[in-house]
Amino acid sequence: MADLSVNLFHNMLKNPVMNASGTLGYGVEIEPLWKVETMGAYVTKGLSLMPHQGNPTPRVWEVRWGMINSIGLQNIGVEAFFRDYMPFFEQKNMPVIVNFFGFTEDEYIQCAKNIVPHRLIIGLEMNLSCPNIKAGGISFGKEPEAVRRLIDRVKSSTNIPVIAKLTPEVDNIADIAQAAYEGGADGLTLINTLPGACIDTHERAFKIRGGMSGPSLKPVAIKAIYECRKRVPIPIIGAGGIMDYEDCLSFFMAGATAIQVGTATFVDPFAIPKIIQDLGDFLDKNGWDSVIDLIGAACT
Amino acid sequence: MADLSVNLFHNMLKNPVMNASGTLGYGVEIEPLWKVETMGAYVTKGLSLMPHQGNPTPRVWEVRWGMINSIGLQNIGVEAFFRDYMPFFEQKNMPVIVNFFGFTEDEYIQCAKNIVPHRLIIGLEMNLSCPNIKAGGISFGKEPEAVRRLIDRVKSSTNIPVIAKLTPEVDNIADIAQAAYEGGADGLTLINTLPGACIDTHERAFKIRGGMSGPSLKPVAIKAIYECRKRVPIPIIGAGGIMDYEDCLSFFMAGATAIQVGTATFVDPFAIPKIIQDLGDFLDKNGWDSVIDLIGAACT
Amino acid sequence: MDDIEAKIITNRNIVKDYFLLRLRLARPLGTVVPGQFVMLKIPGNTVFLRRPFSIYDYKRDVMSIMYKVKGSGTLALSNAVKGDSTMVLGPLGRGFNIYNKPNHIVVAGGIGIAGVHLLIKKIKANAHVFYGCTDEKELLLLNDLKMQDKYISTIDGSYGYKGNVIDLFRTRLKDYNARDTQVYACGPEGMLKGLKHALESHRAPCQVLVEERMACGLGLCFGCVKKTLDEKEPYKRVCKEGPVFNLWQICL
Amino acid sequence: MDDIEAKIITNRNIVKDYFLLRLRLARPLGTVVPGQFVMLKIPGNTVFLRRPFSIYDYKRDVMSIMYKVKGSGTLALSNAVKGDSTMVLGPLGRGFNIYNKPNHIVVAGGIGIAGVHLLIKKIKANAHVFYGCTDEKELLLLNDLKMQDKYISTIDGSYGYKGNVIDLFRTRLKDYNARDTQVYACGPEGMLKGLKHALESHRAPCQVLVEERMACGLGLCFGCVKKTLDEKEPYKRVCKEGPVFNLWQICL
Ligand SMILES: Cc1cc2nc3c(=O)[nH]c(=O)nc-3n(C[C@H](O)[C@H](O)[C@H](O)COP(=O)(O)OP(=O)(O)OC[C@H]3O[C@@H](n4cnc5c(N)ncnc54)[C@H](O)[C@@H]3O)c2cc1C
Ligand SMILES: Cc1cc2nc3c(=O)[nH]c(=O)nc-3n(C[C@H](O)[C@H](O)[C@H](O)COP(=O)(O)OP(=O)(O)OC[C@H]3O[C@@H](n4cnc5c(N)ncnc54)[C@H](O)[C@@H]3O)c2cc1C
Ligand SMILES: Cc1cc2nc3c(=O)[nH]c(=O)nc-3n(C[C@H](O)[C@H](O)[C@H](O)COP(=O)(O)O)c2cc1C
Ligand SMILES: Cc1cc2nc3c(=O)[nH]c(=O)nc-3n(C[C@H](O)[C@H](O)[C@H](O)COP(=O)(O)O)c2cc1C
Ligand code: FES
Ligand code: FES
Repeated sequence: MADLSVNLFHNMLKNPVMNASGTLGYGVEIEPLWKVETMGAYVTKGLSLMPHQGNPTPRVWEVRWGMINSIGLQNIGVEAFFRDYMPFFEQKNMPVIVNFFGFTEDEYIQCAKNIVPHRLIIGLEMNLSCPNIKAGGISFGKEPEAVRRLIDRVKSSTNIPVIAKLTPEVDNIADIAQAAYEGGADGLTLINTLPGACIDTHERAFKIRGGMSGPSLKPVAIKAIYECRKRVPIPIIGAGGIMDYEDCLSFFMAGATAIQVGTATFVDPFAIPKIIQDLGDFLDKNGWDSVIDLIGAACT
Repeated sequence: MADLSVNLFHNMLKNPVMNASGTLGYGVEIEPLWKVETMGAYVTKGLSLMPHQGNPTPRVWEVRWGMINSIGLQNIGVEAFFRDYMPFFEQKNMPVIVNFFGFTEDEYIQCAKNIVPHRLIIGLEMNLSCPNIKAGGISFGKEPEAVRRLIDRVKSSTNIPVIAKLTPEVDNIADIAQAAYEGGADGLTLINTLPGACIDTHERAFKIRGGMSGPSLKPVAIKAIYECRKRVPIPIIGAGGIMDYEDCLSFFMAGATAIQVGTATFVDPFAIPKIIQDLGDFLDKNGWDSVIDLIGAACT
Repeated sequence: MDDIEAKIITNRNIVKDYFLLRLRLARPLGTVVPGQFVMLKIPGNTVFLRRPFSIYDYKRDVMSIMYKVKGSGTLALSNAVKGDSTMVLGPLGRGFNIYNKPNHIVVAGGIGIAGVHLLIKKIKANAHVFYGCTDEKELLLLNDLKMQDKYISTIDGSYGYKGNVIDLFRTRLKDYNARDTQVYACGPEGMLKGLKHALESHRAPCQVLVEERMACGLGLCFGCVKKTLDEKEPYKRVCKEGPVFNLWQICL
Repeated sequence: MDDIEAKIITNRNIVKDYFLLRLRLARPLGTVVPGQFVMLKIPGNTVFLRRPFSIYDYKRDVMSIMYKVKGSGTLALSNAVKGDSTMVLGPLGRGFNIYNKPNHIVVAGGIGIAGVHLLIKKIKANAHVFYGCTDEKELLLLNDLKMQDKYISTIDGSYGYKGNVIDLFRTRLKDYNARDTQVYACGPEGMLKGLKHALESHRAPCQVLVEERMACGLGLCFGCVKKTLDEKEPYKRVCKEGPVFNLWQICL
């Protein structure tokens, strides 16, 4: 049996497959179908210092071979998460990556501070696609200097490894990756949704503006991983349009150490356990000892 | 019969449908299937001052619900185009938009100068996705100030209306649109391909890095049109993933005055004539007098 | 709850845009509460996300849904034929709570009948059904349903009361004592609003089945929310906390 | 040239990954030159772009192609069944020029036989065919072909010459006078390279059918180019200026 385990920030994960933030609820909802500990780690829904209501509906819209969401970051807040859901992961001894965001720099810092180190929390994933209300709503993740400073401040506020999750809607994602690295980021998650919009031609109205996810994103994600890996020496978690284990292979070969599956779970609720199973089978069948050997295999 | 004609830079086009640059060769190749004058205007393959060889193969790669190309701007040069192909359009009395590019600012300027005004040439479409070799290969279309200056210089070199064709790989496309407008652009084409990459997992190698086109692009294009239309008062030509007349409706309703069809022609060589036919039928069936009434119908 | 392979037995056009789809499931569904739904994969490869449909009827390994063609997904579904394969995820969500009351009133409009069909079947002896549709032809949607009392309205007046079902309901409302009555409803947003208005002073307890666009159907994405009067977390997931809500707790 | 609706008559597995697809066309194809190809829509909705295939055989409204399963497109094609609908765009490109020479040598490797099948059928009385494949079983790909002389190589030596077809060809080359000979070839890049090398001093005229990934097949996208020795515009479109090129004018 090939070895699926990967080392992330000095934690051995039993496999390199996680859910993408915001696509597996609070972790408990999927349990009637499969056990959350099937994955190497669970990534929380985006959490903030205070609870957030989120946007009115429609919040999801199908596009050709993908979807657009505009959930608006509804969440119960970081405190309630720890109170209501952390015991569930403790009981399972399940590694958790906490995805978090803020609408101001201070909210990010305060939120990071409120996440007390815990043996199961292996990383803080900063959602940098969030709009900065003090800067006119432009997202934090677009300006290298702002990214460097924000991550630097977050790093000073926590001992937990910090993962910068980048938006693809930028001039040059490697510049942002470098700024994140200079700010002290321990890893990157590439990529968040790609902003898009959709019109209902019958109603003659915009139906949704939000983030596009699903298979359409994959080429953009692969390019981002390729370019950032050349630029910075920190581990990359890949995300964007992964539907099956073959997609994973592309992400590993492009240089990802671990991957996240989002939208695929909506299409097939068993997508994640299937991917883990198929990945192991593939390695066995093709004589690979470990998934680690795949990482960066296409980058020579 | 509903009126399909639209006015673009004081030219009446018999309909608002064109090919996207680089997806209908030099205009003559499609003739065995349908007459190029079926369209409102023909957009040339990207032309440059001097002929260009283009990239080695593979130049095209299928991705889920789209494709990536890396043609590398192969073309015979602007001079040869006028000598070899302009008579064909003259004979047909067919409006032409000349798509052009350069690898330096001076190349753009010189190329624009070499395109002598001609009654059939209704616009110069500047491909701003081209890498600026003097600026380390970063594309011209990413930095507002550079866009403003380049377009300003091009405008001083020609009397033909100038259309800026923008890349979606930017922080904020409306900022670029505004810079183009300030530089004097008479119109915008939104959008060019979205950069992406693809791995062949069997060969464990990157197969192609290039521009993604096809349906995946549509939400990104619709968003771009929406945001640019709010910012600048010049006409927008929409492109990106249009496969059928319903897609066109979205583009018009988002604010496009005309649209371009690219990749769809590869999937169905009759996509363009079908779209024109279906668009007319739709207007008739739904009691619209003119396609103009659709423009911006979703932007209230 | 499970994700179950299924094959189409029949996909029958009942009237106009309405279809009845019967599926043979590879495994039984588990206990179904009226009002629960499934996420159905649309056969073929043109539709990306699954679509939610109420469980119209269910017995052992045969499940049916009744649907109306609205957009691309239901259109593609209407083209599926006998033998086509699909996947059925369910039963999902919280269905109707059937309390022991003398009067069970069911109010449904149009395709909303699909959401209360199983409920009516269960409480048939006590069911007072108010059903509104466009015209006489759509009465075919009531199919073989048995019930105690049936009140019909049609928009064009071709059968029963001429007008909408809420106006018809209003004419009868005084017959029911709020304390002895439980109202169940399913239909378009406008109908539910009208119902709320109609019951404003009467205040009978009322459960409504609401619809919202869904991505997962499992409570994972928070895409399908309905706004409620809950101050702490107003947006509740239709697929998880719903699709049946207390009429007096949601914003309409 | 036209884009023609077609229905699958048969889609038969010949041996291993090789299939023969027969299509009934809604309209006839027009004049076909051996070596020309079609852009075929893959039935089902999972494959986006069309795929290029040589016209293997053609008579009135029946056209066939022989294909090998290589990736997602040909895999999906192999799952298509009788009655499935598709579209056929063609005939495309420039086929072989058949000159009046005493010796017509055809060199083909593997699925390359599909590209020269119609050619061999046309010149059968004069065709000296060199065919290389993996093993005896693949000889089924030669099907019912009639020809003057047949020289076979198999990699595993299970039939004919053991080794590759170019080595076999070399053993015979001295029998043919360059001036009286026309060589035609179709096969993998490596085979064409070997052929060029083998003919280096002999210098018989040679036409080769080359393959390249395509998007449009019509000369619109410049995606399918082959590098040639032309200095002004080295990259020529396989779909338009090809797929048949003069061996001595292309870079291999
Ligand atoms: C819990 C639940 C139970 C349902 N039960 C049934 C049922 O038994 N029979 C039935 O015919 N329909 C039912 N629906 C509605 C059904 O899911 C939608 O009509 C269907 O998803 C539309 O898909 P489409 O691709 O055809 O439409 P789209 O092209 O996606 O949209 C077309 C139109 O349908 C509307 N629409 C899309 N999705 C929904 C949705 N989830 N809810 C309400 N409106 C929507 C859109 O606003 C749009 O106007 C139910 C919905 C929910 C949430
Ligand atoms: C003019 C022409 C005629 C052809 N005639 C035939 C024929 O008669 N029978 C036949 O089986 N095949 C023929 N081919 C090759 C056939 O088009 C490819 O095998 C097919 O497109 C592969 O598609 P896929 O989706 O299965 O593979 P993909 O998943 O796209 O790729 C799988 C593998 O196939 C290779 N490949 C993909 N496209 C091509 C291509 N166009 N040419 C060469 N290799 C390719 C890739 O490099 C890759 O290794 C022809 C190609 C051309 C250009
Ligand atoms: C419904 C939904 C909600 C999401 N919520 C978040 C979030 O809260 N924080 C975040 O960083 N990313 C969020 N994302 C982005 C995903 O984590 C992921 O980066 C993106 O969807 C691309 O992966 P996919 O194509 O596999 O879905 C969300 C995506 C979806 C579809
Ligand atoms: C093969 C190919 C070649 C292209 N060449 C050019 C070009 O020379 N100049 C340019 O501005 N855009 C070029 N484009 C971009 C298209 O004009 C268009 O903007 C893009 O493909 C999006 O539209 P689509 O999705 O309809 O194809 C090319 C696109 C393709 C697919
Ligand atoms: S549809 Fe995803 S939470 Fe309800
Ligand atoms: S495939 Fe498009 S030019 Fe040949």
